[in-house]
Amino acid sequence: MNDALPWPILFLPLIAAVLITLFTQKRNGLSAALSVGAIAISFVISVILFVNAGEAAFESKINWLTVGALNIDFGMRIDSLSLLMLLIVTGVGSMIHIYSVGYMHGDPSFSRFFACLSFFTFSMLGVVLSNNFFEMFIFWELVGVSSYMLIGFWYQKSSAANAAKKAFLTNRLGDFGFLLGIIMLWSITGGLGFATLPKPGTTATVVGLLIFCGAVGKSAQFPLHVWLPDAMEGPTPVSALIHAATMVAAGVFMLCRVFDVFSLDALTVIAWTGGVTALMAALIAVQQNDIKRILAYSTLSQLGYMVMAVGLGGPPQAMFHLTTHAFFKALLFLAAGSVIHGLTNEQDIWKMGALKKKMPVTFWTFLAGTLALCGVWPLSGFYSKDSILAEAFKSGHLALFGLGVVVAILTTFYMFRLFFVVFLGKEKSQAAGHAHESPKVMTLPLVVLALMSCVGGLIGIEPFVGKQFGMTESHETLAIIAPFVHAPVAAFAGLAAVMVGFLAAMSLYAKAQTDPLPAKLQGLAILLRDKFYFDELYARIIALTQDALASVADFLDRWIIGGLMVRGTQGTTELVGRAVRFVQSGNLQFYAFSFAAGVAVVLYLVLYR
Amino acid sequence: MTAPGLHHYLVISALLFCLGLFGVIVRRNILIIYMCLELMLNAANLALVSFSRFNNNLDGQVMVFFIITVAAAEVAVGLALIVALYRRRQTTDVHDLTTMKL
Amino acid sequence: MSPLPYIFCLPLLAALLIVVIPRNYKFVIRGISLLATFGSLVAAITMFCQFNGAPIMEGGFRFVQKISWVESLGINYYVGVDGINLGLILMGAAVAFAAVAVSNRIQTSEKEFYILLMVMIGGILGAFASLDLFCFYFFHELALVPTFIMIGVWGRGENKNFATFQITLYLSIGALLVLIGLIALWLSLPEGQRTFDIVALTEYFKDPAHRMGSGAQHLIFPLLLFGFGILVSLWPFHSWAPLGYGSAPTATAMLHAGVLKKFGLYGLIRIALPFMPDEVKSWMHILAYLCLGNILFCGLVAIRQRDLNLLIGNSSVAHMGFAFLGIASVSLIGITGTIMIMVAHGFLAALTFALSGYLYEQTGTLDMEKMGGLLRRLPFIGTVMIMAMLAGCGLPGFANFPGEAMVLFGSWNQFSLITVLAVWGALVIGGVYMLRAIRTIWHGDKAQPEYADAAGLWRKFPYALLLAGLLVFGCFPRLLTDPIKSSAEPLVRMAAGEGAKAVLIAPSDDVTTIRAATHLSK
Amino acid sequence: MNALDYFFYLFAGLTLLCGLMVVVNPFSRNPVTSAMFLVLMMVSLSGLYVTLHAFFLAAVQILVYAGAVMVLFLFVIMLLDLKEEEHRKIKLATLFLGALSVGSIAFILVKLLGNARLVSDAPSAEGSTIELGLKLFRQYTLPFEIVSLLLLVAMMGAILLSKKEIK
Repeated sequence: MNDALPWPILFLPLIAAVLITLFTQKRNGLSAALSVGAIAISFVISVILFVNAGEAAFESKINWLTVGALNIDFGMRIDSLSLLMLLIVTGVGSMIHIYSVGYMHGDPSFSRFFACLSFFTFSMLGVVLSNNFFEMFIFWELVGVSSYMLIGFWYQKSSAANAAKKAFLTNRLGDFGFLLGIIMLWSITGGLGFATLPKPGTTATVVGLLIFCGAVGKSAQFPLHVWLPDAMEGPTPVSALIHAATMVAAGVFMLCRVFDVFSLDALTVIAWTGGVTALMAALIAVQQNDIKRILAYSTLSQLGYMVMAVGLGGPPQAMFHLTTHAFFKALLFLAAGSVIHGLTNEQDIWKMGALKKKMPVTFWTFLAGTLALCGVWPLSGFYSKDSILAEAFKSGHLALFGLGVVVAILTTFYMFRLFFVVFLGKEKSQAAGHAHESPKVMTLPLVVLALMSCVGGLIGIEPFVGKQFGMTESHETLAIIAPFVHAPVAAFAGLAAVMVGFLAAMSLYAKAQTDPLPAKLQGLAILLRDKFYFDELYARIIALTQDALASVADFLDRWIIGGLMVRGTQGTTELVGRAVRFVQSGNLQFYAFSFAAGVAVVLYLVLYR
Repeated sequence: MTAPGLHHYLVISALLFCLGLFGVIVRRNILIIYMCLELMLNAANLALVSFSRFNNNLDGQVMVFFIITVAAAEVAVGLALIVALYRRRQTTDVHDLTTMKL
Repeated sequence: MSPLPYIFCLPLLAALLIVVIPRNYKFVIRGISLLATFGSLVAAITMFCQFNGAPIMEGGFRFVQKISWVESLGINYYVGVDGINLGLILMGAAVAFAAVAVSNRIQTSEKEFYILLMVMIGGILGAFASLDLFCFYFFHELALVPTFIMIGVWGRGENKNFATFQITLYLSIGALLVLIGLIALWLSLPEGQRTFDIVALTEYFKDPAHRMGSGAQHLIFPLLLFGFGILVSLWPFHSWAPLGYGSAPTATAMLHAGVLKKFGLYGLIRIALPFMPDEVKSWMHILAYLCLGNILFCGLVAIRQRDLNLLIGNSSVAHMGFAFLGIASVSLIGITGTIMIMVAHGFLAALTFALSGYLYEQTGTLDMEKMGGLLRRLPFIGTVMIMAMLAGCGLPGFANFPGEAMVLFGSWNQFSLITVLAVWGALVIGGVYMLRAIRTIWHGDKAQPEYADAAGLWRKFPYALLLAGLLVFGCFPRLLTDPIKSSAEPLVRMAAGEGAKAVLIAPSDDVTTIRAATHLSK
Repeated sequence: MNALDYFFYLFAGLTLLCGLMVVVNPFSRNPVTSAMFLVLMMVSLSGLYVTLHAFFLAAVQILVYAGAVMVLFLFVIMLLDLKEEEHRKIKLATLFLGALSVGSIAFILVKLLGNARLVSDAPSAEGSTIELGLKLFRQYTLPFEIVSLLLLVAMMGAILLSKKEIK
């Protein structure tokens, strides 16, 4: 019975999406019910699976394509890693589906939104459940397309359309590396399953790094991170679902899933990429003024943390942080959504203020999420971040450990900057004046997620995942104070970072009406606000390579091939024709002369040569 | 001056032929061109007769006989053409008669 | 009677029937052509379903029919189906039906248009079904000539005449080269075995004793390669394709880009590769570089295009690059990938040209800058076109993806650098120009006047049919790959010559070959 | 070198001179003078035939060629009453090219024929009328009949061509 269960989990959302697009376009209520129902049932089934999941990980697969030595299966693989990810995707997903029923109320293409959401859930579950590289690549691309459709949901807005295109193309760049990695892996080992390992050596590192490219594209790591902030053009539930909880986590999940493919120096590259992304994103977030962009950069930096964790050889820590991050980041985004909803689509934090009284539920849940994110002691964020810092400290990567602590400080700084400016202080615009609390259907998920982010650190996610990766040490001490016992340095460093960040933010922003930071550090502030000019840099690179090359090709095509070869032949034949016509001039003497000349030449050739 | 052998006659006929050809190329009056044609024909006759004389059979001379009759027929038709041409174009200059359509 | 002869005889009979009908019975003419193509579509589907059950004749062909025509030369009407042309015929019939259904917008002299269309459809399907070199070539010419006439008379756009002139010149030269090649092939056979029958030829060339003289091979192979190359718009000879399709009427563009262009590839796989193995080895590197030109060069050109049809034309030339890469890899996986791409690209090109025809008819222009924000006005056509364009840039779930994946997997061992560039071409360059097209045409906030979307089930059916074709073979590629694999294997074994073992299995040399071999034998 | 040989050089020189006069007519542009020189050339040619013992042909040459053909020429010239051609400038290019090509042909032929030596150097054929007639009517009767037909056709052609212009 067990191995038949994952199939409905995967295909229910797809069926819902197909039904909505084909039949219930007009009836909003029905399509919402279909979509939410599908993901809710999937969530229930995954809970059942989680409850009676035995030790053994099992697979059930059918053969999708087999030609010569290439045989690709289409199968489901259930083990603790994918079970955890299932729970996150379906759990948080259901919360967000319920939330968006309220949020998207009144939108003209309401049912199309739910169709896209269900399709996204289907492809995300596909990534989670797939059992070989090729199948994962298929769902990888489907996730890319569904994020394209969701970001570009309000396609009338040209900024949203551009953001969608940018997101999809950047993902395609990542997929380019990913597909190459798969082909190389297949050509070396002949198989596509996760268990096939290339012989250690330079090719193994190259394969590992190419597969890492896929994760870089999807989880918006350093070189390919430009699309995530622009992806905020999509509706807020989309940002919450895709760009906080699930899709960006797919990259980290994939790294954990194929962990043993990476050779040691590949892991160091991964760790450093994660670290650099975390630092850079945290720095940029300090100077952003759009509430969703701040959260987007904070996601980027937390993802950097997770990738660093994987790079340091700790998939369990990475998955632990991924889980807790999914809860509180989804919570923060939804709370931000309800703030935006309350202030009728106002996203600039300097136009908000003193929302504490007007939106109490949102205020408290937002506070819980912020504390969890910064890593305040009893909440889940502390445990997961601390386990990463402990791993860094234990494995001797002191530079990365230091970087982690700096990022922790910056995280607390920009989160409390956001918190003070939005919820405390004075109203900074009349819109903030008559803000109203969001309806029940939106605040309920907030509360549930707030609960999860508070208690998430203690429900032993790390050991659950750990046993798949050979983590064995048992916890005698009470879970709540375990970190202080095992890795005191990391724990206290984390807490100190939180305190420093909090004090700095309070001193600067508690009473601030405008942003004091640009005054203090002019040049750096502008640099941070403009996101290190990556977008302009990439635009120029693309203009230089792609467009220049394209125009050269177009020129070549139009003139050389089109002009030279085609018109050339046409031109030469015409020329020859005109030349020959000249000979038939009708001049008798000319004929006689050519006749005589001909005879002379023939005679000479015949007689004298 | 040696007794005239075959090659003497052949040289004479070659020269006569080239004279005729030169005439055809250079002269502009169609009648003169026509005369030069006759010149070339006679050159050929001379060669034939000298060959028949030195190869000791009379075929050459019969050939010349036929050539003369053909030449006569040719002149008749040719001159008729020239007359018709002149009547239509009032000129016998070759440079004016460059189009096929009269 | 096996369904095969119905498939290509019905359109030809319809053509004859329409000749009789007076000009002004427009509805009757259109009805007959729809009926005929629908009949051939049904026959094609039944044949596809019955394929596994059907009895296997010699050479692995089924539904075989053989009537001798000219004994002295060894020409006979010989039709049959095996894995390779099964998918092609099904796709051809579907595209034909969609083309007829879509061409209700032709106003001027419908009678001649439908006669030519029917002849073209009959020619295409006959060409793919025939197993005799002479019929093979005869049906191809039967389909080629109406293409020129249709583009010349019913074409559109200002450089229509130049396009017609160019496409006629190019394709006639290509067809001529092929003809010379085929005759040279026929002559190179020893006196007794002179026949046009493909099955007999494959049998004959199978045993190494009958290996064709290297001199003859040296002459015939380039002829066939470049002749078929021109017909399929291989890179340096591709400039006729985008221009020709740009100014062709919708039905002709669909049929030619979708189906007739595959004739060249089918010919290469069926005739050129297996009969001349040692020539294959020396020419395949050149072909690989040329198809790289196809993929990258035409991809980049497509990025710069403003006209939608030119963009689609260039992208279809780029797709042909993949098909050639699969052939250049001379491995079972590569060639199965090529045949898969041929079928998938047939549906795709037909669908995109049909939609662009609809757009042209509604908006009156194909210049992408003038369009924008059309999705609001044309939701159905918009969604179908976006799905078609995403299929164009190799999105999984559509039939192009498995085809391209197999080609890339197959060609990795032979030309790893070229495969890297091909993957770049497929994923990135394809993505760029398709998404740029979607962005400029469908998204954005440009105010557009009221356009009539394809209302009613009947109007939507052709597009839905082609999209269904893409999706079915995209999600269940085994429907196509199993038959293809079983009939392509002997051809690839012949084409690969001595090194059959390693090439066939395709992954790299060391332990994996043995392990993979056990895979195969299991 | 007996007396007859001198006659050869005399007639040969005369023929070439008259031929040249026909072509390059220094005296006057009038075609009649060229026609007259052509007649002279015909006569000297028949003299050459005599030195070749082709007596019948010599006679025929004078009778038919000089007599009939040249008369026809003169007749046509008079019919067209050509005035002095207005003096068009001689195009040097054609003159030069013509001279060049004909000169090269002449050079080649003369050089070649100059040293053509016969195997048996004994000239012996007698071209009297009897042998010629016998050969004509025995061996060549068919060509003889065909030639007569040819003459008939020529006559009809000439008549038809020179009929009054039919509009």
